[in-house]
Amino acid sequence: MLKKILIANRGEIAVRIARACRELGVRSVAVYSDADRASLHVRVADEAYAVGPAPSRESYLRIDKLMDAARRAGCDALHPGYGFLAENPELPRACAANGIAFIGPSPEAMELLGSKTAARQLAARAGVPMVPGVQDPIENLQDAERIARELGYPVLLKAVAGGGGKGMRLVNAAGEMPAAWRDASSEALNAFGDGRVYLERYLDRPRHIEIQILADHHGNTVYLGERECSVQRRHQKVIEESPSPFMTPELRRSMGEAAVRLAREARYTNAGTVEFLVDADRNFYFLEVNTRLQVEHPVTEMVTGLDLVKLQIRIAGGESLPFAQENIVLRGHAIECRLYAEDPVNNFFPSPGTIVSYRAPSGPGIRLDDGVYPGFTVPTEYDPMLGKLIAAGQDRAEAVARLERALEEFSITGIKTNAQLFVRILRDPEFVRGELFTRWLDERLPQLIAGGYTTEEGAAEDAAILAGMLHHFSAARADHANGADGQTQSAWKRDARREQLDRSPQPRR
Amino acid sequence: MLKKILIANRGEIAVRIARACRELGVRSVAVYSDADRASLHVRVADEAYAVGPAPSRESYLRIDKLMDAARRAGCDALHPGYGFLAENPELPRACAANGIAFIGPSPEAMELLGSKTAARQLAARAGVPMVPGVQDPIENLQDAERIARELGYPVLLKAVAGGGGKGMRLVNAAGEMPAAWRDASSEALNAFGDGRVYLERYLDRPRHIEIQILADHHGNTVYLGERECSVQRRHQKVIEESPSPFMTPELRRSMGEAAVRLAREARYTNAGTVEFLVDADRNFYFLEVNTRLQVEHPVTEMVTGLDLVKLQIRIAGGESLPFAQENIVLRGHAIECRLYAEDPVNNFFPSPGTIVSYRAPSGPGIRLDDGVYPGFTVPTEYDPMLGKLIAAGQDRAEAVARLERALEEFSITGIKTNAQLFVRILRDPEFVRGELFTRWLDERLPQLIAGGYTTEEGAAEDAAILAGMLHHFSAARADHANGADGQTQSAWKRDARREQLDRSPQPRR
Amino acid sequence: MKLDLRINGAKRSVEFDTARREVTIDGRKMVADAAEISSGAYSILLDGQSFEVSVEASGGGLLVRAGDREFQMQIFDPRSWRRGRSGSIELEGRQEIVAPMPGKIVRVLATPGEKVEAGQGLLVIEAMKMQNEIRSPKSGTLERLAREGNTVRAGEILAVVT
Amino acid sequence: MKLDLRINGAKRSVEFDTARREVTIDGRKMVADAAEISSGAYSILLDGQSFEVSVEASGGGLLVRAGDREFQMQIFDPRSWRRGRSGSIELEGRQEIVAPMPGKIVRVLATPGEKVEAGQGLLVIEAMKMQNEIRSPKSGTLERLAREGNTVRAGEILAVVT
Repeated sequence: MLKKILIANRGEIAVRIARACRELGVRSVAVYSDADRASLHVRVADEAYAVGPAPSRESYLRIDKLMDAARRAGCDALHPGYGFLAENPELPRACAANGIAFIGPSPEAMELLGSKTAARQLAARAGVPMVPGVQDPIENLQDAERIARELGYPVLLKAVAGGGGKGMRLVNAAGEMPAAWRDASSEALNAFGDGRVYLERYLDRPRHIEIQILADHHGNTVYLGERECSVQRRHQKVIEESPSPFMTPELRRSMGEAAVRLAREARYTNAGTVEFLVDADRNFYFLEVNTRLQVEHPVTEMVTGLDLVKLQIRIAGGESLPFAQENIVLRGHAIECRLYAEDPVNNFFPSPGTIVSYRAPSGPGIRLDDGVYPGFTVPTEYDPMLGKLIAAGQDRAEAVARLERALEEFSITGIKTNAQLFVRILRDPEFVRGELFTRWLDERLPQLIAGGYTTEEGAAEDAAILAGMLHHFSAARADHANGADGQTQSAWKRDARREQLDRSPQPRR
Repeated sequence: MLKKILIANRGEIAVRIARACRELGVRSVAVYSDADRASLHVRVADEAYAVGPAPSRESYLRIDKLMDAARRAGCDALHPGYGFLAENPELPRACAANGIAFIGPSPEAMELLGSKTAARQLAARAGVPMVPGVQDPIENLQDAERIARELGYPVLLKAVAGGGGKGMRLVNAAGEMPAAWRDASSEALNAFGDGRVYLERYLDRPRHIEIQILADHHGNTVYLGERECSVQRRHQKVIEESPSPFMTPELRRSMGEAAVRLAREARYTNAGTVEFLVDADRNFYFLEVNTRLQVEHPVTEMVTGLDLVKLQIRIAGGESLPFAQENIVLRGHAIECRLYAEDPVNNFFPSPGTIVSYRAPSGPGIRLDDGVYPGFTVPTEYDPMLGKLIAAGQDRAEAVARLERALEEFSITGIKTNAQLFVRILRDPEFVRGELFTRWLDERLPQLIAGGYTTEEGAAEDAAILAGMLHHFSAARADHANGADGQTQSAWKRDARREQLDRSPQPRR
Repeated sequence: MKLDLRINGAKRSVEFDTARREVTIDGRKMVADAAEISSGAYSILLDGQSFEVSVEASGGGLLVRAGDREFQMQIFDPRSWRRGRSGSIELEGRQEIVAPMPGKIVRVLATPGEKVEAGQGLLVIEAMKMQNEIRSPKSGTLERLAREGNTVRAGEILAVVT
Repeated sequence: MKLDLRINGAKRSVEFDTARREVTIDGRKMVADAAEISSGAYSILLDGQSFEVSVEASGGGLLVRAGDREFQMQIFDPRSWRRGRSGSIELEGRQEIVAPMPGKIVRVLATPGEKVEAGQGLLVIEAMKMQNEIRSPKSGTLERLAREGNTVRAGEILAVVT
């Protein structure tokens, strides 16, 4: 077993990894930028070291500083989390040079699968179906126009180095190509320092369904069922569930086996995800491989009963997978939503700031993987994700009902969040029927934002009037805010007393 | 499906029931005493009605007031939770008289099983083994002494109307009988208004293992595995787990089938628990039936994947059980601890008061069923249970590691709790090996309280010194408490600034 | 006690009798009870219905949230003048648009002095690696506008429309 | 800055250099950093080790908790006198025992004037349906004792031992 793990990340995923370490009896070491000194991941880790100023480029993205911290703390392993350096092969290379186990695949496998064109060649060798398109970066606009004509519009321009929808453009017709080419290339250059793009046929209303795989260093590779991540906003997943409401046992087996073939072909080790698009006829097409733990890994954990982070640590420590494919049993249904500090009503404007009060939901079937706490100031420098709320149930209906219930319990003041939007999505009839595709939310969003209130207006207004009045008149409020006694009392009673005082002929203060 | 449920309880179990209602789309109606206006169960319910002053006898125990509230709100069902009136047959009788479905067994079954002697007669008819003893209340001390002589000491005196260890006395030898008889009778009279007691042989180091059953109104009765509740303090369960570390598949089947026979014999419906003592040779002896939902029901929910409260509601609504015995699959391991506002170091003195800050643990495998929140004042009038922390994992070791991790994350200020004591229990070598019996904790407690620190003293002292010093010198603290800006800053930096000010030749304020 | 208020633009007349725990809104009488849970958070019972309501000051009035409903509320309280509290009802007139968070003005889309429509984009601010368009809250004349390239703090005025 | 303190009875000499983020306790120098998480709650880093520490005032000193360790701390701060803060070190002498919660005195186990031992039961208080024995915190003379049958409020003096 590994003994001490440097967690090269921040926020909820760093907390998640520290929890796994704690449960395994492995020491956890956090790193933090100047903006993150009071972050939860620093507080829950056994040790913590500063790695530089707030901007990621000067802290979390600095391999040299991470190696320094790992050496200082005497770590024998490093977990990259997701994002930041998680898919940069230089990180496992630096780990190897410093004698530190990297909790993830080899730099070679990462490099191979990180390049979309190399990954497609690999998929072809492994007999994994792909969306028709080219495998090589396209040289110039003229080539792009020619290839698109051959494939037939609509087509999708995608960054070779890409991920998360950056550097991706849908091109509906030839006339849109020049602008799309320019935008995709420059966005890719900005985001990844690599402006190269390639082209695929665009599928109508496809689903995004991905397969979680695990591979040890002893030749064992398994798949842990699928996750449906079709609810996306601008190519960013916002809700993920397992199993997919569209899945059949046959399709799961075909997709799972294709993913395992691909992983074996790449000599892949540790946890990874093979992403597919699935069309209405249940044909599936290879999309890409994420060579790391995914944000949405908890839904797989809840249906399999496994702990993926602990398994990652065991695999990196050289252990064999403690189960075979036939031992993996999926039970029930799990669904996750990503909670962000943002304002959906105001064009998803980020809403950093200080969390004044925070009520975490819990109870049957609920799991919250968060990285914040009351009094914490969400920094402006990073992705504004607060955490993930996950619900499991006997079936999809129960999991969804529980997530909705938990979202209603979730209460946060001081910053705005997207929690209420999820309630509306979960109540949408198309969502309830599982009729999803990757652009579903983008198309549905205006309706969901404008309408879809879940609280009856009249009754809510009456309650708002009463609370507003009491707040307005509350003479004791200032004292209360000082936390002098903390005793919760009936505001109504207190007001009654105040009114009595008002009526009596005493001099006013 | 039932439409509107009156929850005749308070605290965490009322919150638990309201959550089930919310997930089913059933309206929930809370009741509250004057001490509970700001309690969480009132806030999470759809409706809430006052039922009287703080003392339970004038509020939660008043059947007439509960019926009033149910009528006013238009409820078609009532859930009693546990405690209060949950095992009083007058409550289902009143419900029947008012045309309200009672979510629990019939008053006849409750009465039958509520009397220990009638329950033992029933168990005999159902062929369920029992601890040798008498079935009828004992008339007087002389009879008790004679029967005890016949059975052989040690013996156990138990209240006929009892439960929860009240009115129970261990008698090691004849000389102890007069005092024990007096104490047991008077305690039973005080607690239940019924001073009658009976006698059984006392088993050496038995385990408490209980079987959860479910029975619908269509003749289907199933058992949902067992719960081991051997970790008790003065006959009160404090830790419960499922499966029992002592269980074998054969023993589970025998005990489960015995419990189902007993339930059928009593024409039992809804959820119930058949409690057994199990000796070192895996002989099991009927103890009693709890004719209601148990505090520890979540561990069964986590290993079966079922929601017992929802199933209770469905059964009371006339639905058939949606599964048969062979469909019930136990997966993994779950363990629960009961969090109390009490001070284990100071003889478990209750510690009511206002919760200043509260950090609820979460993450993989963790469930918190609580009834409190920051700012809430734990009332002095009721049982000081704050809630239950439950952990599930692939096996016992993982569940225990997760519970320990969650207990370390759990942080509450303003009141004292027993959370740290649980960490010590979970790390105890005997506990880890599962070598448990009902008096284990009572015997082990002095050692656990005196020693068993989990934090290294020297390092903790250094950290304490630094924090204490900063707190002492913190000039900005008063401003901070006012919540003026809420910005968390490095206390160290702030102190550096203050020190600078001190050094400069400015006049002091 | 009796008073008038405006909630989401509509006028309401409210009477409350704390002794009898009754509130009357536009003639509808209800049994009412309120408990303050924490600063600005209330548990409200109205004819038995349970609500969680949060209240915060916002633009001279109150922003009140109940469930997923949001209400802007102004109270006309004759006594509030005595206390020097604001009961202002300025919903129209001069509008200041402030930066909701620290960021950088990456593009301006209008010119001071220009007539602008409600909803028209005025400038683009970049924060947390995302670009966001700031729109005019009303039709009128753009009086002031932040400069392209400037860094702004939260609360800083970005534009004024009159 | 340099000062002396007493923690769980032991004297410690502490020096801290905020500019260099160093603290020296009884000659051991450590790299230190602290962040206040909320009022009385601190995140402490000492040579990289992360601690969560809570601090509250208690009997003229401070009650400090780190992990499952509890420390009673008194700081001898010459400047505290200027500020009027208490740096008292009274650990012995007259001890007042106050009711930790509201309850009823159901039994008295000693008589005022009597010599009592540390740990000896003085009275039994019933609260939350549980009876709890209150013991003497020191050996000495019992000066005052609450009366049987009386109802007491939290913080009310139950007994005085000198």
